[in-house]
Amino acid sequence: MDQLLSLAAENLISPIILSFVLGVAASIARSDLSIPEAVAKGLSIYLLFAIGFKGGVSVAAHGIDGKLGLALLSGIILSFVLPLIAFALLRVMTWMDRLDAAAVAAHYGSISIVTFVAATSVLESQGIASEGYMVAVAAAMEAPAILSALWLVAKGGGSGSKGMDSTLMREIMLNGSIVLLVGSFFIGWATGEKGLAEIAPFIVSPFKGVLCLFLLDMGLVAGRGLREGGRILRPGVLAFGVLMPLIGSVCGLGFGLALGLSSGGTALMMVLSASASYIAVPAAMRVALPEANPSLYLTLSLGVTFPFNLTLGIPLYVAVAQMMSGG
Amino acid sequence: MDQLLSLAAENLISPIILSFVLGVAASIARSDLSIPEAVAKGLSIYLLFAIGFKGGVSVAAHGIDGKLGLALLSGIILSFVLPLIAFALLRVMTWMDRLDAAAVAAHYGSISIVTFVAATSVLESQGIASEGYMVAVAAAMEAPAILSALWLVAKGGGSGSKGMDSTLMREIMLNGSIVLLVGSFFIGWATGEKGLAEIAPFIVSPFKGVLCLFLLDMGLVAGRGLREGGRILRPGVLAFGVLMPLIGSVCGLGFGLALGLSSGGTALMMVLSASASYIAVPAAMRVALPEANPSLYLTLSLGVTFPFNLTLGIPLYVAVAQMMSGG
Amino acid sequence: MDQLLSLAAENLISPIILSFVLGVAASIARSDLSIPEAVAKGLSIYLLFAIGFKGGVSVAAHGIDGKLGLALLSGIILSFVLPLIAFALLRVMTWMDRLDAAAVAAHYGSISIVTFVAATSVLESQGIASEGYMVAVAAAMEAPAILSALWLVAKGGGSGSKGMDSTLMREIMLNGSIVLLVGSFFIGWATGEKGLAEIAPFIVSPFKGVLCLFLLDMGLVAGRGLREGGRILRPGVLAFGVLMPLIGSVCGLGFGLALGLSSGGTALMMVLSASASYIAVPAAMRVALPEANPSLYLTLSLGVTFPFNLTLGIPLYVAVAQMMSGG
Amino acid sequence: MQTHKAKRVEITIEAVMESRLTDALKKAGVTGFTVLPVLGGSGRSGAWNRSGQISRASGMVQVVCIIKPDRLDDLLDSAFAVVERHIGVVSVVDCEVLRAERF
Amino acid sequence: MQTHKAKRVEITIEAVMESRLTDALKKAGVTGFTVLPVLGGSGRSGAWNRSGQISRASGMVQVVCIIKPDRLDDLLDSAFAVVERHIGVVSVVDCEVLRAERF
Amino acid sequence: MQTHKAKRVEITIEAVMESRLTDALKKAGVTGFTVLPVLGGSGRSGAWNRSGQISRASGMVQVVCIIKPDRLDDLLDSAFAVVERHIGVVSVVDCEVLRAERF
Ligand SMILES: Nc1ncnc2c1ncn2[C@@H]1O[C@H](COP(=O)(O)O)[C@@H](O)[C@H]1O
Ligand SMILES: Nc1ncnc2c1ncn2[C@@H]1O[C@H](COP(=O)(O)O)[C@@H](O)[C@H]1O
Ligand SMILES: Nc1ncnc2c1ncn2[C@@H]1O[C@H](COP(=O)(O)O)[C@@H](O)[C@H]1O
Ligand code: NA
Ligand code: NA
Ligand code: NA
Repeated sequence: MDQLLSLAAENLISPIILSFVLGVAASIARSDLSIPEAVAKGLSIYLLFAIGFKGGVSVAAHGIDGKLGLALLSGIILSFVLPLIAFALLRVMTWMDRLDAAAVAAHYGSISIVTFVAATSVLESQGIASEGYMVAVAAAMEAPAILSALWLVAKGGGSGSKGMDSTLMREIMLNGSIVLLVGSFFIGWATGEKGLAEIAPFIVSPFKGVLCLFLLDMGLVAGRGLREGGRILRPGVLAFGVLMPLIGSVCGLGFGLALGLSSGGTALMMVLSASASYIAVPAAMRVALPEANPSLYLTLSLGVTFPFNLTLGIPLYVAVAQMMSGG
Repeated sequence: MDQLLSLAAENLISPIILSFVLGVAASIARSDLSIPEAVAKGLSIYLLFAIGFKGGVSVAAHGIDGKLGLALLSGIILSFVLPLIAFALLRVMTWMDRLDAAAVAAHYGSISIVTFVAATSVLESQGIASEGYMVAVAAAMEAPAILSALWLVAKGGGSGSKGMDSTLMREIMLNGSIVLLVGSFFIGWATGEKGLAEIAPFIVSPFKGVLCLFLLDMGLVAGRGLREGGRILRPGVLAFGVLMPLIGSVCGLGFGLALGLSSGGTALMMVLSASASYIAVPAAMRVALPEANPSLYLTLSLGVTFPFNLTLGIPLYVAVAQMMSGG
Repeated sequence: MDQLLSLAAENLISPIILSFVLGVAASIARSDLSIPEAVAKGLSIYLLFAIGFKGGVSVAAHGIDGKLGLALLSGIILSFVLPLIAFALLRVMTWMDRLDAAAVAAHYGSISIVTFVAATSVLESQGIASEGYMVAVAAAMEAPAILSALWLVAKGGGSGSKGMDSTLMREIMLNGSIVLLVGSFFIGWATGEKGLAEIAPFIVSPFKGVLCLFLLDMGLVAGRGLREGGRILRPGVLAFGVLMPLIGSVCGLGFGLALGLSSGGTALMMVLSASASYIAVPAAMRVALPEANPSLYLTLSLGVTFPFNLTLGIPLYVAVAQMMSGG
Repeated sequence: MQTHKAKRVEITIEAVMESRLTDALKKAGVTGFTVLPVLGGSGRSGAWNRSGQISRASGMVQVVCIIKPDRLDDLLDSAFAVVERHIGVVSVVDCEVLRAERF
Repeated sequence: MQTHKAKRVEITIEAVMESRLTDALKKAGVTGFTVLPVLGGSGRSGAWNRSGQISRASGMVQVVCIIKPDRLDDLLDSAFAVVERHIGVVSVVDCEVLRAERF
Repeated sequence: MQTHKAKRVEITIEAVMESRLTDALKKAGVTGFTVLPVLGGSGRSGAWNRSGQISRASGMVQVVCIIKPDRLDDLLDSAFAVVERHIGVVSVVDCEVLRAERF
């Protein structure tokens, strides 16, 4: 416990976290500090490319064990199931109607790639290894949650849902961040250590610094969201935003242990399950459930769950994963 | 031959090529993956600055041999003459009218700086030296081809050509990429190794990684072009897009050998002659030959000749240059 | 003197200065070379973050001496007082009316963070240490000058001034560049050498290279300003643009010596006093003194004083500071 | 200069719906349109702005179509089918154009 | 398709004044507007363009409001109070809108 | 609020032609205009969009001029001379402006 606290404290005063805090503070104080949309997108492209590539290289180095398929399957199952849990919780804990609850639930089944990235960098700095293919698991978990949510709405009478059509399906599966993550994973896999050596000064050394700027930006956006959407954060909603990642992480832990993943891999499985989407799912919800309230899901995902995971969640999940997997 | 094939294969599974392939695939699959215009421009500014600077530093280090002037002159001659060959070929091999053929021809006389950059990085990884002033040759080859093309149109009656005026002339000669390339070349020359040491962690180490992202972007744009303009690629047009770079490279080889350039320099001369412009010339054509069909020249240059050079052309030119110049 | 000249010459042929010169030349020659607004902002965010962070780390390393408070106070006093001197000079040396003179004066009381950055990189390459908290002094000097200028206008009858309201006050104090500079200063301070080690490959190694591209951009913008606003540079105005930084630097020298700052710190205090704002103050002037002529203050600050400081001023101030503080 | 009567339709719509709208316009025989970026805005569903955003969920674009007056109803019908359940604004202005053969 | 008369007001204003303008609009009861980016321009105070700029001092934005005709005067009064001493342009066009209940 | 009749001319033109157009406008005595960015579009010459592009060949911009009605013909003549052989669209709308002395 003591170790956990000191770990959390240490985690909290890293440049990465503090950059996020700076962003939130600047937004809430209504500073005009802002990062241009194009630059923010450029940073996210860099991070996706780098994390995918490094995952692929690690698979090339350690070979694929039989668990890859099972891990992918686990991710998909989690992504399908977590929204059902989230939905039930929301209906109990908050006043949200079916539509809003389903839209929020979709976010919690899917994943936040930045939370994943932040977790890998915590693992790295603690020297804990993890399976390189976890980035593929991350990609696999992006979409299924959306289907669950639409099913929840349809089951309830479907009013409000425009449902899933083939265009939307293609958009979700081929959404830019999935394609880039999976694509660079395969490039890393194909080119291996040799490829990595060529571009390491670009994708490895400056990685953490770029992550700082990106988190500064996320802080700015999250702070703006809190300033404008903060009033939706009634106690029940807020409690859900902290409780749900804990529940998700426990589910992830179960699958991680069952699969016999390394302690790093288990921690990442917990992080993926605990994190909530803020790129792919919100866009899909605008198309499929246009009448659901976007400030509910954006504020919860980016303004509550993301900071919770970033600051307390990740060190907690890493510590628990290590304890439980005997790492 | 065997060596050539293995070299090509090795070239093909580099992160650089695979990033381009990822971009093309994402576009053709209609993924919404995209790189913001501002970021793409930022990457190209970085590449031009870095390649110009390093060329200048290399000239500062090895001194200028008498060949610089001759190499520049050769480049200018090539840029004037290649469009005439291209034009004749197009009129024989395809159904293009005079105007379209001239517009396409202009692209093949001029050069593609990214192809040049990719070639220098292949040379580097194979440890083959080249003359630093080849970047100046590249800059010198950008514009003359445009004059040839306008002359071809004017000769044919000129209908469709708004011709060259002094504004256009200035725009072409002082076009951003030429100015940046030549300017950073002089900065590199003036500051030499000492200047390079100061900024090497910026312009040398991460270079290849940045090139990957830039090629990802070029792949995305090329793929979009192929998706939309692919129907213009009748067999004759497609054949031209592959044949012309080969012819160009042979001309470049002749000049390289005649000048007694190093095998690296000869390879670069081949690459410049083989490559087709996709920045400066298309813009000039929109102004000077507005009635020529842009999807013809853009699809050919970016969708056919660029990938051909990137994947097969460069290793071929490098191998031939080494063989012929006894390198 | 000789040493000073050779230092100036050496300073002049650095990649940093030459990049600025390239930008000015390209703009004046009407090249279409340009850096997208989003990229330029991205570069400036990088520079502010890096310089603030490194300042904070240096404070964490060397501890805070009692001088920090005095240095901040000195900065604030200088920022309040320098506009009064500038205003008096302008009324004597030029034909500017009260309103324009006050607006210009505000710029000279405030500071240019890029000039500061360029100076720190000169100090670094000469191995001269300076107080890390000078970045905090820089931040403290941004705003007071604006109040002085508004007071000057109000005193003169106030016609033309919309004066200061609480919204404007907040905008100025929480302006993006101050918040980022101060915020990253605290992050650097909190995380110290350990934090720096994590992100040094991002904020330290490529720093000078990024500065080159940023100065290229500043050159492009300054050159455009000179092309369009050059006619306002009558001899008196031009003379002011060179004289005022010298006067400012002498004031800064006085405070630096009085406080007993290191020779590097004294040089930076001179640089801050000598430099003229081109980000925060122009924006504040558009709001508070909308009828003052922006091309006057932008051309003077960015087109005259900035290049003067960059090329001749900084080496001069460094040399004088070393001489006087016996460094 | 000879000008011709036309209608200028301006549709402000969520970025995620852009391709659906332009597909619908093409199906309705609208052959020309121009897409403008939007920085931010405010409406019944609150205020938004794009700075620092990477998700496409919260941005909008403006699609401008200039058409012959007699095509207006078709266009509005097909545009309405897309925007119906979404946030967004459709406005129509009378205008004059050069080169009427293009519309 | 049923359309309704409205006014489209377009205010080109310095970026530094944007939040002041939108605050004034909100105070005047204007609930919807859209902000468009502007690349550059030229007027009595000279030419400008945003490329490479980092200061907000020299940029402009375009604020577009579509409102019921009877609200026009209030809007113009409050907009004018903000732009009065600043550079910028205010123009009004008659338009037709779908879904009038939104304005 | 007192408003004055004016014309709002909107010219969508290739980015490479922007400076030629604005030079022509200035020659025709047009003193004010605003340039808006364009993300993409579609027309007889196909569809285009700017994402990821670095060449200026395929982008467009929108130049908006507000002028006194009696200056319209001069403006259209000089604009037409520039756009004549190029792709692009010119439209004119009646509008009202504040501060007429500025136009
Ligand atoms: N009256 C209006 N005038 C101009 N733009 C509007 C108006 N109402 C809404 N918008 C735009 O449409 C978006 C969505 O509006 P709403 O559906 O009212 O939330 C807003 O954020 C604005 O960008
Ligand atoms: N007649 C006009 N038509 C369109 N935009 C204009 C016009 N006059 C001024 N502007 C815009 O408003 C800005 C400031 O104008 P001014 O106050 O005349 O300097 C210009 O830079 C243009 O962007
Ligand atoms: N009817 C239209 N309405 C709005 N924009 C148009 C229209 N027609 C063409 N455009 C714009 O002008 C560009 C060139 O059109 P075109 O000359 O028809 O290829 C298109 O890509 C659009 O951006
Ligand atoms: Na999750
Ligand atoms: Na060529
Ligand atoms: Na100063």
